Amino acid sequence: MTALLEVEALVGGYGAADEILKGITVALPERRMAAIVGPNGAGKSTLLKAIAGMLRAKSGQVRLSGELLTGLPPRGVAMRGVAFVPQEANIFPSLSVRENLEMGGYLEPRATVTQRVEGLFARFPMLAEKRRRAARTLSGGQRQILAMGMALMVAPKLLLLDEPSAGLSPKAAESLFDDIAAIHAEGTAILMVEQNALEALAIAEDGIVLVDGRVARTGPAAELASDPEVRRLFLGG
Amino acid sequence: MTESSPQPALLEISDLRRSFGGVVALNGLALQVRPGTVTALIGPNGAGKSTAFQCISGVIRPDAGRVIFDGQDITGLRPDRITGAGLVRSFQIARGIPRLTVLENLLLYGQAQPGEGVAAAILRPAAMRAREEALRERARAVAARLNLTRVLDNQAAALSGGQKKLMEIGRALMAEPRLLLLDEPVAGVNPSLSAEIASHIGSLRDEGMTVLIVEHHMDFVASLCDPVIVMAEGRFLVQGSFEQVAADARVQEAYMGRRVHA
Amino acid sequence: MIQDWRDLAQVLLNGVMAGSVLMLPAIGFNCIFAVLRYPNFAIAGFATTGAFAGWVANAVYGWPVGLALPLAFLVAGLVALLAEEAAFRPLRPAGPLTVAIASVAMTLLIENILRFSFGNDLRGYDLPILRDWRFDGIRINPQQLQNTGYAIVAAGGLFLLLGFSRLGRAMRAVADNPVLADIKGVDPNRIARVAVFIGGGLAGCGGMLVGIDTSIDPLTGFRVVLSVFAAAVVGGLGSIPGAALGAMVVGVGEEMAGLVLSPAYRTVTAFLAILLVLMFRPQGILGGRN
Amino acid sequence: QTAPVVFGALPPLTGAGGPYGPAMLRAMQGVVEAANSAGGIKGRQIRLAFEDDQTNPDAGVRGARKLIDVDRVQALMGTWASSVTTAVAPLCWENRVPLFTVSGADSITLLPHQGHIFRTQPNSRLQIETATKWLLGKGARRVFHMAAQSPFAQSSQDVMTEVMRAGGGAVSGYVVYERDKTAFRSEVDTIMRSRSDTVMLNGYLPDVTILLRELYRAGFDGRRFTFAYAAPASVFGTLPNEVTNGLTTFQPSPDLNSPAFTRLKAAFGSTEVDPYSAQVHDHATMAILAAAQGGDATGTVIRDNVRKICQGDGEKVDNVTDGLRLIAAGRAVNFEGASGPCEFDERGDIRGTKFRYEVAEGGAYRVLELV
Amino acid sequence: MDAYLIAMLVFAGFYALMALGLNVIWGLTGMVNLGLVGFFALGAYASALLTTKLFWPMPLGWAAGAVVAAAAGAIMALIVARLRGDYLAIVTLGFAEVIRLTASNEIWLTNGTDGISGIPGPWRGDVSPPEFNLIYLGIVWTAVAVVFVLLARLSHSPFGRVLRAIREDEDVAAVAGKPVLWFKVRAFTIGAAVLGGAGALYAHYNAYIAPDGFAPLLTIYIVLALTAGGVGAMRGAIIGALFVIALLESTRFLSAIIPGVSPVQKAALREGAIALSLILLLRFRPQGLIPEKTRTKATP
Ligand SMILES: Nc1ncnc2c1ncn2[C@@H]1O[C@H](COP(=O)(O)OP(=O)(O)OP(=O)(O)O)[C@@H](O)[C@H]1O
Ligand SMILES: Nc1ncnc2c1ncn2[C@@H]1O[C@H](COP(=O)(O)OP(=O)(O)OP(=O)(O)O)[C@@H](O)[C@H]1O
Ligand SMILES: [Mg+2]
Ligand SMILES: [Mg+2]
Repeated sequence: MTALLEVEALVGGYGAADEILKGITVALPERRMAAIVGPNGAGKSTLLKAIAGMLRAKSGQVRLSGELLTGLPPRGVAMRGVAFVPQEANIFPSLSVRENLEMGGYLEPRATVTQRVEGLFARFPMLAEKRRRAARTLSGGQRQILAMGMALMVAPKLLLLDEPSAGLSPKAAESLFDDIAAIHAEGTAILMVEQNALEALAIAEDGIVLVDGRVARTGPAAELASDPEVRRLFLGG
Repeated sequence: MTESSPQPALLEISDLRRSFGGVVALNGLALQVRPGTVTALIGPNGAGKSTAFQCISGVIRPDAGRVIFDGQDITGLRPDRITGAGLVRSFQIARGIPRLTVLENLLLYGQAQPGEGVAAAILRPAAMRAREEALRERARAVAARLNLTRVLDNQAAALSGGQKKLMEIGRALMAEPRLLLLDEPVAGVNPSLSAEIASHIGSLRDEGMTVLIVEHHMDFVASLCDPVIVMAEGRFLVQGSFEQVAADARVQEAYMGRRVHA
Repeated sequence: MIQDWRDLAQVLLNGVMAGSVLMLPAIGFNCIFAVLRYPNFAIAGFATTGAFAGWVANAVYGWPVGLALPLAFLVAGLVALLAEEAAFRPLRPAGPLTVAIASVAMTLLIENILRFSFGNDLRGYDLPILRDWRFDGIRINPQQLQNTGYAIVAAGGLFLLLGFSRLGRAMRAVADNPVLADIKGVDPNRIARVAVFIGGGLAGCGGMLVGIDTSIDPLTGFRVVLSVFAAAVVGGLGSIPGAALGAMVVGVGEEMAGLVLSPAYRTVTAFLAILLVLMFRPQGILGGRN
Repeated sequence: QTAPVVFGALPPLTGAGGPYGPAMLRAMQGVVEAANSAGGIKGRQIRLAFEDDQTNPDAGVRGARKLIDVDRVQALMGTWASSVTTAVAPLCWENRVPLFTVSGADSITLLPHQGHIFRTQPNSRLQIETATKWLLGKGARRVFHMAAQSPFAQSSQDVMTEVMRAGGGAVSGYVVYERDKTAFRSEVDTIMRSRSDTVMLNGYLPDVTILLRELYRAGFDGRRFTFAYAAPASVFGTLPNEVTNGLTTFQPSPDLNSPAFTRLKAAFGSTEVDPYSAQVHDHATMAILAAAQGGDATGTVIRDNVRKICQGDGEKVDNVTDGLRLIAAGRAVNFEGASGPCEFDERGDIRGTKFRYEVAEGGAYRVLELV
Repeated sequence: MDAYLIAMLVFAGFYALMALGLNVIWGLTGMVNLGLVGFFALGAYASALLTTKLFWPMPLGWAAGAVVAAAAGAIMALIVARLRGDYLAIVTLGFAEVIRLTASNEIWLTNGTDGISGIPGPWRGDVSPPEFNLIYLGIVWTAVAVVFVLLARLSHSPFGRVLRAIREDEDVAAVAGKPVLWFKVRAFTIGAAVLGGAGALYAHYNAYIAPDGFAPLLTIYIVLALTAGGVGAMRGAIIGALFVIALLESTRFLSAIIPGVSPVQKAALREGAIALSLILLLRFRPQGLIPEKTRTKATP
């Protein structure tokens, strides 16, 4: 089993604070799903941003199927089959819902885009209902769904999700996790950050615990979810 | 809402309406928050919860309806007046003041600072300095509770998503309100920390503060909130203890997932 | 002053003519604003650049206006691109106001480069000046009418481009959230360059039309920049049809000066009109967000 | 004495006066070069230091400060905008530096300048009065006054009304417009409605160019009259002949048939002399001759000697070379310059000026008459 | 040379005052004010008219200049409170043009484009011109120092904190319990008062004011000064003003030594060099020479 994504001794951060990630090594095999959990400010989002090309790494490497991603701009990473849903600012507020989805498929051929948009409208009736509305008028949870929808406009090799369920109603969150599981089942590798940790570990195969810019634990998701130490410290009980 | 409570409501909303160019966000919402409770307001995404907060806190005007706070009609008042009256809300999508530090963001919400007058700002009387010191003291305590001590001197723009949410709660606490409105305070907050926050809010209630919380985390709601008000499509749906509403078929259908009522 | 309805109609018509001259630079301004979210006052410099480029082609090399106009577009667009890449792009992270200030300095720089090369003398295009047409006592100048036509065509074209094409969508996406656009596969810098090129080019065409209507010198753009900015703001920053409409409001507002106050208070009347509009619509007539 | 004498020029090289300043500076430099090749002032070479006033009083004052305090100029010349002149005037008299100006505002020579100001531009009252009378003489009865916002718009209007009424005519309309605009259609409509036989364009080159074009488009068939500085020969490069044909201009002028005038025209070469350049040519010449006459190139000496070389019974000269030669020979001179006879009254205003009227025909000016 | 340097320092003082005034309105509160020259002009005219026509003593005239501008600032703030960013820019720009055109056209009051000359200066005429310059240098820079200290205190106070919060997000400031409009009005008034006071001082130094002197170019210079110095930092305003004057003046000497170009080209080179330096400065120090820093530290 060759790793799809390999992160090696990655060090990076923002401007002067350039060591938020203090040497992270993670590997994600093809078609696998891993959940990253950890306290607020641990560097989970920073890690995803670094993989997605939004941050310049100070040292270390990121590879996708052996190809070096480090140094590529976000669009370069996207073109190689990585889709990313950021935690914040993950929609285009003044574009309509439909245009947001179309932007999600910017790199796809026109026909595919039309087809997938219709597919998403069928899957998320709320989006269909609001297709002409500016995305800025969506409620918090609706935005989250739209952001997810945009990522589904492409058929990525690797999907990076930063707290996809934040702000969703239990019912919506549940169906979102179902969706994620389904996407995964179709063969997409997923790296997901979640504070809804138990749910996330329930559908993921691997778990990664990130604390203060370092990988504190890795292992099969089920094992981590049942580890009392991990539960106490990071999973709230 | 059938059982008439002996205490008068601290917050009473009646027939609140607001639409945005054809989208009806609030469609005659009515609800009451009794003093000394931690009341939850839950409902599907897009039910109008945040819009209700916007209207209550004066950030936007309702098209119709009344908001009575502590016997006083505050409908359509300016936000600062409403805050002054003792009602403070937090924002769902954390709106830091990016170029102020976390500490300054917290201090900003301090009330009754004489140093906000021009003369006092220049002359710096003892009253101002004392108040500032007191506010700092409080800010440090709040930050400590919310795990923000380490980032107090960071600009708000340089916070993680969860830290911004925490700061959002912290700011509202700084205002020492009588009624605190929290819009999804623990979305994106680490479960261990949100349990701590829940217990903190519980102790605030015990000290006499009233809290109205919008939240989608059912564990959090179940452990902390009573009563729970459910709204849907801009309207009041049902109210009761968590167990009561969770058992309601309409609520299950519209809101809860399998896991919650399983 | 006003004797009958014809005089009023004439003033309105004059306003439309004056407005149409402001239209292209205002659209150019809003085109850049729509994507990059900063007010680019260097539009004045680009307009002057276009005016001079067109003049050189027309008066020195004898090109007809139909050929000189595209050249004005090209040269001004390239200058705008150069200014963006060399000066403004590195400043964008520092915030829109910093870029706006730099763009004022850029206008001064361009003005003086032109002054260095061409001197201060007024120059006129090599064009016959046509007499007005008269309809029932109302006069219209065919040349100005033609300029209005050019402006409306450009405005319409750009509106369609931005509203309905993939490029237009990408432009608005970059305006909203350049980082996210990048994540979705758009090169924000390329989009920015396209916007700046189109915006600068339109300003250049506008400058050339001003030149055809009047005459040119290094201050040509500077003279109209206030009105152009006003038009863009009144119409709604970032809105292409807004810029066209705003240009009309400002044009008519200025021509109305004679009726309301005195021609000496032209600018004042225009600003009163602007204030009035903004009192009722703080985000401009067609501006979406604030 | 070997250190050069320094004179200062403060013309507008940028800003609204930009179309005029460069030619003005060239005219002054020409004079200085000629004087230097004629041996300078008592053997001292002359240096012309200049600063751009940016057509802005604030920048003008800073420029004047530099010229006076750093270059230590002994005379300042070539200020154009009235606001700049008024702003730098106090600096000049406080530092005893005479100031030669082309600014038109009547108030300038009313300042307490203790003889330091010399203005070659006839004051606006005189100019308008003369011009209006001339127009009356040519049969004008309804004259429209189209004035750029300037220090003399209102006083011009008062004078015109008075003179027209006395002559049996009327000012048929008066519009003050903003100068730095690019369209004046509604203003021109007002002119058209007024059924005037003449329009007086009391503005500057950029705006008058636009007005002429607009008047042509509107089909105005009356007389178009303006100051020569508002439509110098360079308009022919900007506007087609069919637009300019018939435009009448006027300006202060020396005697036409005097050899001096013809020589001056030749000296300026192919470039037509605009009125401001003619005036600053005279500024430089007067400053140099006055210094030579007084035997010392200080501000006070220059101030005190200007009138000596300009009026009286001396030998007529029209250029600096001849003037220096005659003064060196101990002869009295009476300088008559390119802009006119250059005689100043006690306030520093020019007097006894004649005016030259010209009409545009086929891309050139033809002299109509000199009065 | 000394006299010249002193005069330029006096000018720098005016610019510094203006930049300080602008900094309260724009730097701290985030209200774009491209009409600052209008407030400057109001102060100048008020003081000039009161001292020349009604013979008020000069210090009263200065105070009146500040008060008149402050009043205009307060009214302005009330009118434009709803407008943001660039929309505010155009209205304030328009305000300055209105002031300039009114001064040009209302001849009965302002003497029109002729301007007002013979404005008295402290001990002018009693002392030699160089002494007068020195006296004024003292007055202006004392004013700068006083205003600086006051504004710096203001900016590092809870009041300043609220202003900065309003700059970033009005809604949040309002929810924090701050009456946003009232803060904006006060900030605008204070800034306008400083601008007006600067105008009054300027009028009595120059002895002459005219509408031409209050053209947008001056606004551009001051905005550039503030940006160059660092928006938000009071020290930045002063450093920026000195920088701009130094730039304006030093380019004279540089352009003079370039051979082989005509005077217009020299003038063009000079203005071009000024513009270019500012662009380069911003390019390499986008936050200005003195970036805004926070003084409220959790750990002192
Ligand atoms: N400014 C606006 N313009 C148009 N529609 C709006 C606007 N704000 C909210 N809405 C709409 O009103 C409805 C209620 O939105 P609101 O934000 O109150 O929902 P919510 O209950 O807070 O949902 P969530 O749990 O997802 O945050 C939604 O359908 C939303 O799209
Ligand atoms: N733009 C930034 N500049 C500087 N520091 C930042 C910036 N963004 C985040 N940080 C800091 O980096 C650290 C890690 O942030 P990150 O967003 O990766 O956390 P996280 O693990 O995603 O947390 P959360 O669960 O709260 O979203 C935090 O301490 C945060 O304060
Ligand atoms: Mg995160
Ligand atoms: Mg919400």
